[in-house]
Amino acid sequence: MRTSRRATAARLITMLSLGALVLGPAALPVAATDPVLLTVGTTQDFDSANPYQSALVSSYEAFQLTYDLLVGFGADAEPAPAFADSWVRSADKVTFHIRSGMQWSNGAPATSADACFSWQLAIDAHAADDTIGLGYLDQNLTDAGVTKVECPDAQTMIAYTTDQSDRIFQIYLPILPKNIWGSYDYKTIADQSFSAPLVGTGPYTLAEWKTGQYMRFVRNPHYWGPKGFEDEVVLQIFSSTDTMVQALRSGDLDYARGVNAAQFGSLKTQPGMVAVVGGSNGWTQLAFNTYGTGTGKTIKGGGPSTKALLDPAFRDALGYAIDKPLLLDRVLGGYGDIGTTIVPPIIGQYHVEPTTPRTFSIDLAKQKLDAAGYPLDAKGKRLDKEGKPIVLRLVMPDSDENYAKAAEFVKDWYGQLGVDVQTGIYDSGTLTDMLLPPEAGGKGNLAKYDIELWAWAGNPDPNTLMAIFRCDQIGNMSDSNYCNPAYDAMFDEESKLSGDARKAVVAKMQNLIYDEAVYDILYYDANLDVYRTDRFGGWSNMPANGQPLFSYGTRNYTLLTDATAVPTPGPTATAGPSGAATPVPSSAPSASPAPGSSGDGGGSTGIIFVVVFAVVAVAGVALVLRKRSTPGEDEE
Amino acid sequence: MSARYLGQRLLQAIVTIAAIVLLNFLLFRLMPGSPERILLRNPNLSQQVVEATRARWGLDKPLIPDQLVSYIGSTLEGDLGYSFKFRGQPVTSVIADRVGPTLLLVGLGELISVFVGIAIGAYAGWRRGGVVDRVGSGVSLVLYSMPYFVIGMPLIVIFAAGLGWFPTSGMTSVGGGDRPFPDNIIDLARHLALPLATVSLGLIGQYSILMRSAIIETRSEDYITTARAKGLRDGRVLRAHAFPNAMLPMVTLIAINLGYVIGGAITAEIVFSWPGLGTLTVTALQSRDYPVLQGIFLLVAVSVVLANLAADIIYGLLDPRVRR
Amino acid sequence: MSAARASGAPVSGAPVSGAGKAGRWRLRAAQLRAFAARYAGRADGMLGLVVLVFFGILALAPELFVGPLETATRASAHAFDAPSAQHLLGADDLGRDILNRTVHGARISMTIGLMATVITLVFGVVLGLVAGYSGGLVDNLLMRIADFFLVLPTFVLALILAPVLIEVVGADAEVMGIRATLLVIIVVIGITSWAATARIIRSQTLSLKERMFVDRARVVGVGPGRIILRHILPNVMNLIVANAVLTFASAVLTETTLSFIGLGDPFQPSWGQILNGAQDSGAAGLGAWWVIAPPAVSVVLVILAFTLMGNALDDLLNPKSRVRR
Amino acid sequence: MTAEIRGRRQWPLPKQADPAAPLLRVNNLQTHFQLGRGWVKAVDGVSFGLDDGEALGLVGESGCGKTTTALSLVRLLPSNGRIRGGSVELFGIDLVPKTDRQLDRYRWREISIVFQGAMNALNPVVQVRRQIAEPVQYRLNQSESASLKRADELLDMVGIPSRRLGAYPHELSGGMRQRAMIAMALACDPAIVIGDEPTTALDAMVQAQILVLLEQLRRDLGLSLILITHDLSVVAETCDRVLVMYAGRVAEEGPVSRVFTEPRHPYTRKLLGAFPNIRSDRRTLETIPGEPPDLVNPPAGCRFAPRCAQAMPVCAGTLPPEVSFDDGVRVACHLFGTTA
Repeated sequence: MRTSRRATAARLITMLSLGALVLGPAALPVAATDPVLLTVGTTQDFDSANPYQSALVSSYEAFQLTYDLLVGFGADAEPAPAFADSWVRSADKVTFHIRSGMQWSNGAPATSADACFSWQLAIDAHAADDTIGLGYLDQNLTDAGVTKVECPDAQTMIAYTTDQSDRIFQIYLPILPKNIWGSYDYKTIADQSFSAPLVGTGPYTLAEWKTGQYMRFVRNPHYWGPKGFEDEVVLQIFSSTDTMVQALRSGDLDYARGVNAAQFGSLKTQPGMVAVVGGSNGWTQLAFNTYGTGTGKTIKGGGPSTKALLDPAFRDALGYAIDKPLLLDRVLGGYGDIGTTIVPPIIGQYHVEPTTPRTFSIDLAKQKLDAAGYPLDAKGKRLDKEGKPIVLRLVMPDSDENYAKAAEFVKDWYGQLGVDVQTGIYDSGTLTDMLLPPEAGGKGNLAKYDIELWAWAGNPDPNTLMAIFRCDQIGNMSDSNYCNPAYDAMFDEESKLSGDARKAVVAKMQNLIYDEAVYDILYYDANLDVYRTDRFGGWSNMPANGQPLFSYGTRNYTLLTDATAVPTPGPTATAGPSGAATPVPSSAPSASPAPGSSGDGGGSTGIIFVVVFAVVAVAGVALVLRKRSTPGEDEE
Repeated sequence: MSARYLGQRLLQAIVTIAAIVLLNFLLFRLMPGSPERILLRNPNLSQQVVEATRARWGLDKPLIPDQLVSYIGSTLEGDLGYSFKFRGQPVTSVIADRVGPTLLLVGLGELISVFVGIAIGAYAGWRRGGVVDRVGSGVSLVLYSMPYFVIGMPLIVIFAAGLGWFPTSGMTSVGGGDRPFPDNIIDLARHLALPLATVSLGLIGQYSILMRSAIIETRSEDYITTARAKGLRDGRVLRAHAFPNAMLPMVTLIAINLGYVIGGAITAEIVFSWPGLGTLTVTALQSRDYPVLQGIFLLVAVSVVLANLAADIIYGLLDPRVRR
Repeated sequence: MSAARASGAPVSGAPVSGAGKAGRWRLRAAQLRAFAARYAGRADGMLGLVVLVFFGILALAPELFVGPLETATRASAHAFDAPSAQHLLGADDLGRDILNRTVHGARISMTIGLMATVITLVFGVVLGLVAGYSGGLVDNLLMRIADFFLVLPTFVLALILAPVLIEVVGADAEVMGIRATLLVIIVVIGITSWAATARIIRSQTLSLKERMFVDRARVVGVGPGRIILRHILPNVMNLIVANAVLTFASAVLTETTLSFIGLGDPFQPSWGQILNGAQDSGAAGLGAWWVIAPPAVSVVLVILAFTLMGNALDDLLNPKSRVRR
Repeated sequence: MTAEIRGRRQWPLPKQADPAAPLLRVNNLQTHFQLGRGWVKAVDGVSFGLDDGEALGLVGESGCGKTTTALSLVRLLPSNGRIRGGSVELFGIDLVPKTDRQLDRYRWREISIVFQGAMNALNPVVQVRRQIAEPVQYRLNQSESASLKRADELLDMVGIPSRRLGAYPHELSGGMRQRAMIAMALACDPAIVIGDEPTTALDAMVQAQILVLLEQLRRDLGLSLILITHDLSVVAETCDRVLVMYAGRVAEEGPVSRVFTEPRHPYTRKLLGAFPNIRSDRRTLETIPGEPPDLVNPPAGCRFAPRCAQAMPVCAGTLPPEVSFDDGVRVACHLFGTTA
């Protein structure tokens, strides 16, 4: 039990020296041979290093760095040479020419056999009525109508298709090295316990993955394409946008994905930083529970709380009560686009605005409700055709605060119409279950929701998002339980078409869903990205209305240049703190004392506040304790 | 310490762990939502795929006995299944990755605060009403009343965002831990400083309050008067007589406290993006990663039980009265 | 000691139930007055009381002071407006007045704290009384269960229980104006903290059970339920009060932490929820300290106030006040 | 006598000691306690002396200040206690003005204490022999092994079998613990041992054994003893002189033989009178009617006056002076004031 004085002293010294170590040299000496790092921050944790088990954008980014697709994406998201450097379209097939002399990151030659193997996996799975892993990737091939692949020689791959669609050039299927992956069938690869070998033809290869921390990629020495300035790419995960933004400000990060509107606003005025609003291929919607529409089915003791929800006129009227510009401004800080049709504007060639748009007017909404046969009662509550006051249950997931913010507005606006709204926030698991009708194993009899507030994001092809409204998606992806055979027919039709013919049908489908008001799309979300220009140049948005990274393909990674060596072109010319002589990231915060002017003032006031509070609190308690310890009650 | 005392504690610990394992199983089967649905929120899934997925994850079998039996069996083997969120990774490896950082943070935090908190508390209680007591106990009470994240947020605002002395988050500088020797330690220390300060400050508050009252209680004991009468130096009386006795309740309290400490560390980790069990818990909770949550709960609960067992044993070693 | 003698309060454990009903009330009133006088002598307890009364008044009628709760639609300022004459504590990311939300948060945080305390006490007291009074197998079983709950990492358990319970009650349910998400937090706190109370009550019950007046009642043929209610409960009341105040402090702390992690309800913002919003919107990094400081300071003050009060009460009321969390 | 006993000391006298001075001389000691409502005058003007090898009994009702008087010698007072006047001269050195640090020199080495209730007075988590060795090691700067050896000798001396050497307090019986306590008090070979009701908590049989032991040690070691007790019979058996205290003041002091056979102060008489059989239960002491006075505002005159059957008008207003008699008895009572 005895602790010697010397031991105590030794402990103290250890602690002090640790402290000195911590506070000591802020700037670490960096060896000249250190690799050049591009550091990219995201708040989305990666889910898998196996492409077939990836569901998140961040993981897509990760696997696309390692693997090539057969056809990649160009500067404007157009099909561009990748594993295949050219192709020829004919009536029932596409002939791809595989890049010659290409090597895997381990030095083995990459040939058409690898491409055939990779696509064949998906064809096999489809033939067995199965999917690989999560089933996101292989479905691309099915959607494109690919039935068979052949590789007559090392540089040629022929894919046979059932239709002429362009979707075959947007297939998110990584081309895997057959000599390594070839020993596994698709079932093994699909297994969650499968540990994917990391050899690819992409520009960088995954070298290290620390869950919850980062993925580190090193340059693939055998990459066929242009070489980016960075030797290594680090995708760093942050648990909050706040810490990510601070890392960006301090120079620890070169690129931050998905900051919030307020942060975006404060960063975009910073010299040396570029803030990009990238349109997202998705939206946030109000999905009305229209169960029974098109099928006539009802659920005993369940289903939507009022038949009014099945009435397009009712839903249409509600649409006039949503002030979308205001919503966009208050919830997304004005970044993003006002929501209308089911194909997001980022898919520019297919998106159309509705022909008969709804504009915000509470009065008009009231009139339309009155006209559609939903009168007010004496208490000012809107009645349905059965004479029952309409109370709508609005459900949303707890994954993002914005849902609840948007819901507040909706509740308020519907309330002005005499329609009461009850809100419920659920974890996504509970919520998903809640959206399923009993025939699909849903436990809730669809009785717990009338309107769902959630979001979707899709692939470059509009079909992924448009499929949500198909009848056969009820019990699966559909969250409105909407069914319309006419819509399904149009879907089947446009899937086989390409070019303007397809655009025309897609436009009709967008208008149909808009007019039916199955969904009220509140806004198209925006990706707010910010990057620094002091170390890397050559940033460009891909496509032009997107952002440099986390977009289609990973092309921009290969185009980055050394910003400290050459004057940075364009609007970023003013960038770059002069002190940055070394191109290597220094964790030294002294290199750039960054917080913005507003943040600075607020920060120091904050410090004063905290200090004052601490002093007052401590003084108060000290006073109390002093009084308390008057002698007398001490011992007796 | 007698074998009987030890055996009794051991048995108690084993029964508790068994109960935890059972509770763990039941709790997670009660959880709402079906994991395959969340994971497969995917446009083009057929019902067969969903079924196949359920089968793959063993969710199609009856709860009892099949799922229970296989659960207990695999738990005993240390196989906790595969993470839903981090696909392709076994739960044990996902958790193992995060145990280190949390252990570092919570362990060092405990160590520092046990020393500092107990020192402050002991001194404050010993010199009740003195300057150290008034200031130290005031600060301690305020710290005790602060949730960890309330301690952490101003630290970030002042020392990271404001003064820029420390990084705001993470455990290593962006780019990972493959720096040469002294640099990686320095880098780690700089990242560790603020989260560690947060956890330590929170704990120091608790421990010094507890220790203060333990010492005050001890101080009025007769054997302290005896020690004083012996003409021993004040410090010796404190160290040799008051302190060992006041430590007895502290040992138990520190062990019982471990559960709370981990809870608090979760919020500290979130504030600082510390890649430990806390952030993992929240990630897993958000993606309903049951196997990982299950693993974390099991790990934490068992650690607390073992810590209590250790406390009982230490108590037995410290207090001769229990040895019989 | 001398104070106790001077005030004429009965020396420990005198049978309160001995006198007639009126007599008992008179005795109670006298005890209460004496107790109030002693409490007033405790500077720390009084400081706690003042703070508590302040927040209590805010919580009772927030509308009176700051008008109705500012929601996204009713936001009166612009995003991250700094403190000004119009908005004394500035505004958050949606332009909602922080003063308004902090004052309303008082109501929500304290209601949750109160309800959680009630649940904790009901469970803890009932089980503690039953265990202590019945002894034997029942006692053993209940205390093993309590031990189990004491050992469980309550916070992790709370994280897991919350979604389970939400499923049971449904997220849009409301009880007494409290939304289901918050009810869940209340229940979770209750479930995970009753054990400590039960232990304290049990040990006091055990010692009371052996007292003369309980024996006397038992001999006369009074049933166990009645003995517990009429003879034991009044005598553990002081313990319950002291324990309640300390439980309240930890309930507010737990609520704040759970809400901060994201288990709160954005439609009924407690202080923890406001802080969660601040964390999500990156207020700290934007230098918007005014979003963080008011709810944070409020939480700390309230917990501090309850802790000070609880300690004072514990010293005054608990016959064997000892070291505890 | 003086020289002989001091010559036996193993350890030197304090440097400032006057070899010719009496062992202990307490003059007009005033020890008060601060309470919210004022100062409690627990000891208010007590004087007495103690010679080498002498045993002095301190008796009186509980709360009369006898323990405070004894503890004031080495100032072992609670934090709210102060010595507000008087002197405590040990070997002619006044201990009252000494700082705590300086006083440590005298504690245990010169004046040690056998506390009442050894269970609480011994540290429960430290082996008894280590507790005994502690003052030897830290006060006399002996090595740990030498200290432990000394402790073992002492334990042997007080009759604790050697197989119990490693015992912790709770492993010993009440009598054993008290013996250990005595051994501890003797560790530094002190000049004075104060016994603070050393036998109160023990049963009669063990009490007798302990008293025999104390008496024997006193003879063998030439100790000077101050014995605080309720129990007049103990005083009668063990002590040379007795000091009767009432409400913080000396009522009567003198050789046991004189005071017990011819009590002069009415309080002493009551005390002894209430004591029909000298071996009777000490609880009979409390049968004196009335209660001791409030020591915050004590009566202006004789403090016993309100309870005294022989009280005179002067008793209520004037403090009785102490009157010494030829037989060595000193009394503070107006009944004898005139003869002085």
